[in-house]
Amino acid sequence: MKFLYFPGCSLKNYAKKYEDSALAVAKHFGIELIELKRWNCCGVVYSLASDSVFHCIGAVRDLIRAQEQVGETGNDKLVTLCSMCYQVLASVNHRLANDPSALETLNRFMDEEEDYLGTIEVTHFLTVLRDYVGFDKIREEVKRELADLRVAPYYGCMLVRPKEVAIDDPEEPVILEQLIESLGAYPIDYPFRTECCGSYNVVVNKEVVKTRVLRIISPLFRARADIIVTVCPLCTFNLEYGMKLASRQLHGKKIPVVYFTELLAFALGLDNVLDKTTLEIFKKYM
Amino acid sequence: MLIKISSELAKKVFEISGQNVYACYQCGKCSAGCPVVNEMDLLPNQVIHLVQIGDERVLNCKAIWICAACFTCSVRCPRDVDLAKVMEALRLLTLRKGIYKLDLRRIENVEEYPQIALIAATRKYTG
Amino acid sequence: MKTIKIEPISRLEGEGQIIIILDDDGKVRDVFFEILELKGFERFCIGRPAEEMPRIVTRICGVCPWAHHMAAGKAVDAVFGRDPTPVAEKIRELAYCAHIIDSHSLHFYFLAAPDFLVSPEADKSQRNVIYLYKKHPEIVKEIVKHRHYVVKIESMIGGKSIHPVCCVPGGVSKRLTEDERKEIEEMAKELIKFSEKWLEIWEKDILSKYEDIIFSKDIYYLETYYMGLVSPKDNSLNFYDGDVRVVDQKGQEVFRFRAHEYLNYISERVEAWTYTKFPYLKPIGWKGLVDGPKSGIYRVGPLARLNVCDRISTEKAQLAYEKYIEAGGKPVHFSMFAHWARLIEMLYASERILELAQDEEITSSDVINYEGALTKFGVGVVEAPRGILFHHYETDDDGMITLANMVVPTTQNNAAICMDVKKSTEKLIINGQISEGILNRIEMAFRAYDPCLACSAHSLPGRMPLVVKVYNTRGELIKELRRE
Amino acid sequence: MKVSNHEEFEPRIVAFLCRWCAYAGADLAGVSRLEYPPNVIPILVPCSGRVDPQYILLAFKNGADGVLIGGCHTPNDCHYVSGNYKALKRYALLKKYLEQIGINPARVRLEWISATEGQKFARVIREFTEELKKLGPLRLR
Amino acid sequence: MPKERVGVFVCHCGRNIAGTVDVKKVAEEASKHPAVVFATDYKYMCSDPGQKLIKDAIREYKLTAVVVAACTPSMHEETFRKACSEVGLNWYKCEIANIREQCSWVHSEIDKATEKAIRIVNSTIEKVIRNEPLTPITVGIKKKCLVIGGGIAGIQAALDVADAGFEVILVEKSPTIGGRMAQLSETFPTLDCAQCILTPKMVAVARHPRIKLYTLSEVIDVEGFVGNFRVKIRKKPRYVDIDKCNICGECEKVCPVIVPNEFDRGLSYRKAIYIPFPQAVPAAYTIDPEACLGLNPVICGECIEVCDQQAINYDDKEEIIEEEVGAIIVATGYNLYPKEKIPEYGYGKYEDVIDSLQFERLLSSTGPTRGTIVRPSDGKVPKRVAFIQCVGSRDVNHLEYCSKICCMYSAKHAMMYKHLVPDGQAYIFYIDIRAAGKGYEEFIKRVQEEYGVIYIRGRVSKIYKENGQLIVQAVDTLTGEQLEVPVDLVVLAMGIVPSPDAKRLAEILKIPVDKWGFYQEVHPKLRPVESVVSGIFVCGAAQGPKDISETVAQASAAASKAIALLSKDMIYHEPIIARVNTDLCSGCGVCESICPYGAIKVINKVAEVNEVLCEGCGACAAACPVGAIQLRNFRDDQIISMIQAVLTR
Amino acid sequence: MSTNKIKITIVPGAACGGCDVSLANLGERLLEATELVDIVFWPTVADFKLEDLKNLDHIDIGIFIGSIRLEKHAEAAKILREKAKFVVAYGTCACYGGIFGLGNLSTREELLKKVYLNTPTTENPEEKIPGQKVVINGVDVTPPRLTEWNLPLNNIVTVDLYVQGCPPIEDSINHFYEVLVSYAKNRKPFEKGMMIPGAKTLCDICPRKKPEKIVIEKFRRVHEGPIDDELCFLAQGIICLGPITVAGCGASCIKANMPCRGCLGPPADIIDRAGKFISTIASLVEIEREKELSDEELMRIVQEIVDPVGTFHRFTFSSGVINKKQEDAKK
Repeated sequence: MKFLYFPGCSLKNYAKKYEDSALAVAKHFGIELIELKRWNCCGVVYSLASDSVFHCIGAVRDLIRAQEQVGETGNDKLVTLCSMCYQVLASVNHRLANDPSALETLNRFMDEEEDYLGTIEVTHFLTVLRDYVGFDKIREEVKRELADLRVAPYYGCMLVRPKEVAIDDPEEPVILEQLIESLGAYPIDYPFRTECCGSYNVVVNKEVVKTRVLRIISPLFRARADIIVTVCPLCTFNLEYGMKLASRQLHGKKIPVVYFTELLAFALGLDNVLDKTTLEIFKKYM
Repeated sequence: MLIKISSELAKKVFEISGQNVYACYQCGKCSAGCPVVNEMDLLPNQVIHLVQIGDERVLNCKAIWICAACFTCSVRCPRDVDLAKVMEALRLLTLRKGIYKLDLRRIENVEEYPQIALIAATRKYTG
Repeated sequence: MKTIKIEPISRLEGEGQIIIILDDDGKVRDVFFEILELKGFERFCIGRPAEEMPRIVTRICGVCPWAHHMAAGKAVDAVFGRDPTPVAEKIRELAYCAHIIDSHSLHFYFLAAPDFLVSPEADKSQRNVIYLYKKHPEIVKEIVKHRHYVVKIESMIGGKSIHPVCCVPGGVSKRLTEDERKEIEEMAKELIKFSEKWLEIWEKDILSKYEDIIFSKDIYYLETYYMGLVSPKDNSLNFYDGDVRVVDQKGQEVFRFRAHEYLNYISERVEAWTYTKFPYLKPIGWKGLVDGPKSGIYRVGPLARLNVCDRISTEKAQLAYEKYIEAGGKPVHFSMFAHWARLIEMLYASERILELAQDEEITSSDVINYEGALTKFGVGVVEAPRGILFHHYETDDDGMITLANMVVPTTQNNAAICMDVKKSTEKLIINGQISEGILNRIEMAFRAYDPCLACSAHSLPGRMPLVVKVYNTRGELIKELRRE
Repeated sequence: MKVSNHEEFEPRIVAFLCRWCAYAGADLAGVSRLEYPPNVIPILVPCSGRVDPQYILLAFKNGADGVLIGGCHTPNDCHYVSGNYKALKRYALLKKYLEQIGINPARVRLEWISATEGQKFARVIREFTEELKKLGPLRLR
Repeated sequence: MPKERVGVFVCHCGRNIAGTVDVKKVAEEASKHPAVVFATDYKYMCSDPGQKLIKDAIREYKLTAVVVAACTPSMHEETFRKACSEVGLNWYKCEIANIREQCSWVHSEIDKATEKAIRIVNSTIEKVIRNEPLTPITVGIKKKCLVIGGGIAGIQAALDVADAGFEVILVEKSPTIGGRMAQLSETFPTLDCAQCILTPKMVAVARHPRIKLYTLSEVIDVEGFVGNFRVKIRKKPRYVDIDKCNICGECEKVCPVIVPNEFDRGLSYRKAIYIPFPQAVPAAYTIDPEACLGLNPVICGECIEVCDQQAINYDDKEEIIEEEVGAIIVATGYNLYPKEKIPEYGYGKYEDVIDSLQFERLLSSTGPTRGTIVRPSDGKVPKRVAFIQCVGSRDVNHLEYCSKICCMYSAKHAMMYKHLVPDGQAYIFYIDIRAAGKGYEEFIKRVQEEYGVIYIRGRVSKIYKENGQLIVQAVDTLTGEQLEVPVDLVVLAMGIVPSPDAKRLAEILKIPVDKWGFYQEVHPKLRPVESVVSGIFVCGAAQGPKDISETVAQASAAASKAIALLSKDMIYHEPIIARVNTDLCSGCGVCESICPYGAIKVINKVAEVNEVLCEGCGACAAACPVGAIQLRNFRDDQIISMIQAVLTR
Repeated sequence: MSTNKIKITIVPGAACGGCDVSLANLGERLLEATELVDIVFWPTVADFKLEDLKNLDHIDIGIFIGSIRLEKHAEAAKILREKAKFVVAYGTCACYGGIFGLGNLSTREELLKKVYLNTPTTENPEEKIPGQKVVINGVDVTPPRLTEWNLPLNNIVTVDLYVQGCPPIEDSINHFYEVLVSYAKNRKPFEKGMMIPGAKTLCDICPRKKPEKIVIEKFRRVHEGPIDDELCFLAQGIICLGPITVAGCGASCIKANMPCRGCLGPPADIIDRAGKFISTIASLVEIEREKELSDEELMRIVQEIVDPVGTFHRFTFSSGVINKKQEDAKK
């Protein structure tokens, strides 16, 4: 099974381990993620202004890149890992699907490009795992006993909102829980798994992030969470950064944060793709 | 003060966001669920109300810059007002004048942030 | 210069007239056989649903509606990418054989028979079916009875004998019941007897009597190419399906192709003086209204069919065919042999109906194949009573017609008819002297081709009143001849 | 006939108005003194479902440039349960037919106008008259 | 047809018409019509002298038809027709040409308005000369009423109709009548005990000589028309003979099967043989065939063995009962919007988030807790209770409408809670308070002032559990603060939706429902209890959310409409209906298929119109492929001549 | 021959020949009635000179076959009207314009261009189009010009009797035969304008079963899956013109399991067959689910029907209220 794959900038530096682990996991299940030959920044945040289409250009170029390469996979799917990228690409795609005039404007504007036909389907690696690998299959492949591992799934915003692009129920998503269960670990139910981490406020207003992170993780201590799994580089950064900012309030307590793909890689025994810090986190389950 | 019904402001917001703020009946569900409301000087429903009555002071509030576009309000609104889009429109009313809310040169330890955070912030706080 | 206008004629595409232009010496300079009307099917079929075509194009011709129905039916089978079920093919062929008998018999018994049976020299008021009826009511009653058999078979399958409705993409609309089958079987046996009887009459009574006309190389004789359908396996006569075969003046096969390739072989010329085009063999080319191997003009119809086929698959018809070849050689260029060919074809068709009616599968209910994908292109071909017929359709993605083209028999014989008419007039108009006999001769030239209705449907009055008007160069009427 | 000039051309509109909604809406426009162009002549019918597409063709044949059918709002305003739906469906098919025979389907208009929508009635007439002026006269050949 | 003699009367309406329309010219032009023998204008046609003018002209000129060009027909059509009929002209031979509302009042250019008026008058002349003189249709009435639904609405309607002397068939789908009201504790604003005021009425139903009660029954087919409906009722087996059962309860004791009790909305359990509640009517046990082990295959027969009365019969069979009635009252009640549809409020996953009817059961002295307030999860008395209003209601993603009664019952809930748990704290989260009813506002004020219930203005965003504690995430829009309120129990005031059977029943009855499935009344103000099908009336929450007092009032209103109908010996029906030309009709069945009233039947290849069922919409006439069915006085030939008159001049 | 015989003349317009064959079939029967009928002029075969027709002094019944597509058809029709006591429009083309009426969806010029310039077999480098003036050897051999539009007979002259059918068969022709014979026997004038065989439509004689409610949920074309041969076509979503077609054909197509395409034409009261049938068919679409569907969705389903004009007006476009393609500006 082959899919086109859009990494996005974070996956190439800050969140390199997210990509490494994901690619290894994909490969393990016989999935080839073919990185787009040329890609550019998706735009990072989806512009909510509907009077202008030009904020969509970055994303549309990436979609055209994907369109050029669909022949290599035989399907129209474009897989993302970073949930920001997912939301931007999917939202742009959704908008263009519902606003032919916007699509026309963009196609006209980008006259040196081939026209975007609107046929690319943007999807997330989690969806691929659910729909093309299957949690049962994952359960069969698990190499490590993780029964004692208490995992707090953290969705953040971008995979589950807005409704139009949500990969699962916006209020009651289950996909991460199902994945965690399939690994034999215990998913913790807590109220804030889809609540915002503070996002880009971190740059201008650290307080917001600090408060948010404190709130999000507060039930996790009592729930004895061992780790938090995330789907987004920014969430990961904010959770870790927030815990650092709030170290006084937390009395230095911390909960390690890993990408879901790292947890998967670990469960599958793909230790060689995990970096030292991560392996350190999982050490007691080895 | 004079209340401007069908305010110019609401019209501008509509133009930018496609959202009709008059659909809002001020139930407050947005404010109840907003994760960052503690940092805001106005509740989200108050932001809308100010737009409804055409009070331009709303352009100078902090709340619209705190909003992180997490869409919690948007998915729960009983009147289908996409408040995230309204917030964006209000930000753009400032940004499109060339007034930016971020100068990366002044950010301390800029190197410790991942790109995703910096670019996102740039997108939201500059034009 | 004189102009002679004869206005009766073919109704295939409407009405026709013949214009004969004599030069000042009274020699025939030019003959124009004009079709005077146009309905524009090629245009107004556009935008119609393809599956409705078999029901629409029957109206091109009310004399051979089945031919158009079948050709269209086969073309839309192809458009929808469906092969008809074997049962459907058999039912279609059965009905179609009935139609061949219907059309041929209308032509032969009501038109040709009075001519030949009563005598061409007889008073014109006697050369008609009414006179025949008075004289030999039993003969006419028998003809009427047997014609009703074929009309009945047509109606059973097609709903109506004129403008049938049974062809749907992939098959036929209705199965045949056992009762119907039995009835057809019995009727077929009668038809065989009847056909044999008339062949006998032809061979014994008519042939010898009219040798001069039938075997004349002067007038009713053209050396053209011939085109017709043959069964791919054994080159036997086939009305419903097969390969298109073209033979030359010597009877040698020159082309053989499938219906969908017809564009490579057929082109049509347009002349502004007639609404009918002039088809010719594309690879040979258009040389004007002349015969011979250099000219792409070809003939279709009974004569052509028996020239392109090598044999007939049924026993009795094969014997008759052998006699025919013996008499006329192969190929037969005598236009008048067409009447004989028709009688042989009727016998074959009757035998074929019996074969099909005795086929166990014929009453199966598997009459439509719904499988297949829209191809948007289809060409259907059948042998119409008067010759080979092509229907060509193209559609859009919804199966709505975007292109419709039909190449019809009388059109294909158009050039030959013109030449035959010219030949007969040249022979018969000497120094501008126009004898009354010319009208008969022209009429006979026509009848050989049976150009659809004009010649066949005048059975009731039994005569073909022709008027020849001779004009001088100023267009003034100088002589009028009338045969009533 | 000189009619192509837009200033001179006054389209003729026949309006079939259902008794319970559109006709009452037109009455309300009157009661509210909402002025609209006099190009429209109303014909009262019990229900938009009574309107036979033949009437519309006949109206065109007799010189109408436009035909309006006014009925009750879907889904549930129809006094006769579902006459408005009958009108809607016939209108949809008639439009396709008109297109095929070369008459601009915009010359037939179906509007749901409730008894309280005097404003809407006036607006529809104004718009329709304007639109027909742009389309020019329907000269049947 | 003798030649028509038409009189045309053009009204000035003071200056209302004459100010914009040249009325003299209109009359003059009308007089040119070959059928017109008299045309005049007058200042006020509707005045006495105006009417006299018409009457005199009818006599003097032997008029056979009259056109009055004046205001809209809805204004004075009746006036003028009456005037005409007083001098012997048929009611339908007078038509109004509306040259005021649709002409003089909306145009200002006199030329054009006059021109238009002339065309309108001409087309009206064309119509009236083709009008047939008609007389109303009469038909007899079955003096019996069917009431569907045995809640308070159905009970009240049944009693009213029966008391008026008519037979009533009351059909209820569950084993007992009583409906939702039987589940309630006290009622606002008087705090009457719901059962105390309801049970006497239930008993009255049971004892009423003119009420025939079918429980466990449903209407499966209705044919016919006003005054003459034929109804089929499916009566499901109860397996217990209601005449023999003395509700001793022995059967219940031995029954081994336990299932959730729907009457208590799952807060308690019942047996497979059970009585919904002690005061049930009919007072008899019933077997739940889904749960019972004894029915098929027979593996248990405990109850039969202990029943001294031999009231239990496993072989009880379904029956189809046919009844003929003159009127039908539909009162099928309501349901609550499922709380599972609001995931942010707990998706139905927190046991202590309950709906309002569950809370009623907790409050009820006959309820699962005998009237003590404990929470479902652990049986503890909740000390902090949040009542959340508008759940599902007023929400474009759920129910757009206001469910109307939640403000009041939430206040009542809070008050009752404070009665029972005086030291508890009640919060009511609201958007705004809708207390428009007699004594309602006072009730709310009492709840706030005397009981100290805290009203927080702001819609709740989310309910979650943190560390075992339920937290209501809300806002106080008045203080401008976000709130996280820890509570022990949450009561959701779920929106009201029609009962699930309403739609199916609507199809059987051929009455329309609105977008949400509530029965549609003919006119919300003027004909609020009538459905579009004459003879079928609607009442109660099936027609729209309403409280008990409104329901009872509406039920009585529906009953009185039914009584008024049943009291007549004959009913009169508008004669402008469809008629079939049997020479043309070939029975294609198109009219029968599309008639919204089921008024047409094809019999022996010819359509027949039931004159009483036909309401005269004319949809059949437009659809008939051959013009065989025509609407009287709106025939094709009439409308076509009108079109021609409108366009040609 | 007895002078009491009625004199019949048959004049052709634009036709396919099917009517002639059907008349010929009638002729077979007429053989037995030759004492009553004298066919003095059979235009199909006779020299179709207008003068000849003019020269006839007395015709009892003038039968016109085919539509008007040439100028001389119109002239012939007028002469026929002058000469004949009764004019009969024989066959659907004469009655309604017939299938050639679909040609009115294009102008005459478009028709000619299509046929003589734009078919795949045509080779016409000089772009010769028949109808243009042609003089060869000094002789004008221009074929007669087509009329601008195809028209039914009654657009030219008053018609006394209509014999519908393409071609007339069964009841239709039997009835005509009876009328002819009875007129020949007792010379009783027949009722003018009468349609043969009357006003009832095919539904009256249709053997198929009809459900209580005919509901069209989806339009089906005849090739789209099996057709129940006992159930009403409309109830299967297949357009059948039976309800709007006079019953004179014995439901022959329907019995062959094919829906009626309306060749006999509509009953007399129909003003515009397509307009009327649009009303009928659209009314039946999704009757049970109207309120569940949005207006747009409902309109979309109705508009899925293909080719309304070619289906509803296949044989009658020339006699429709609007019987020619219009050139109304788009937009």
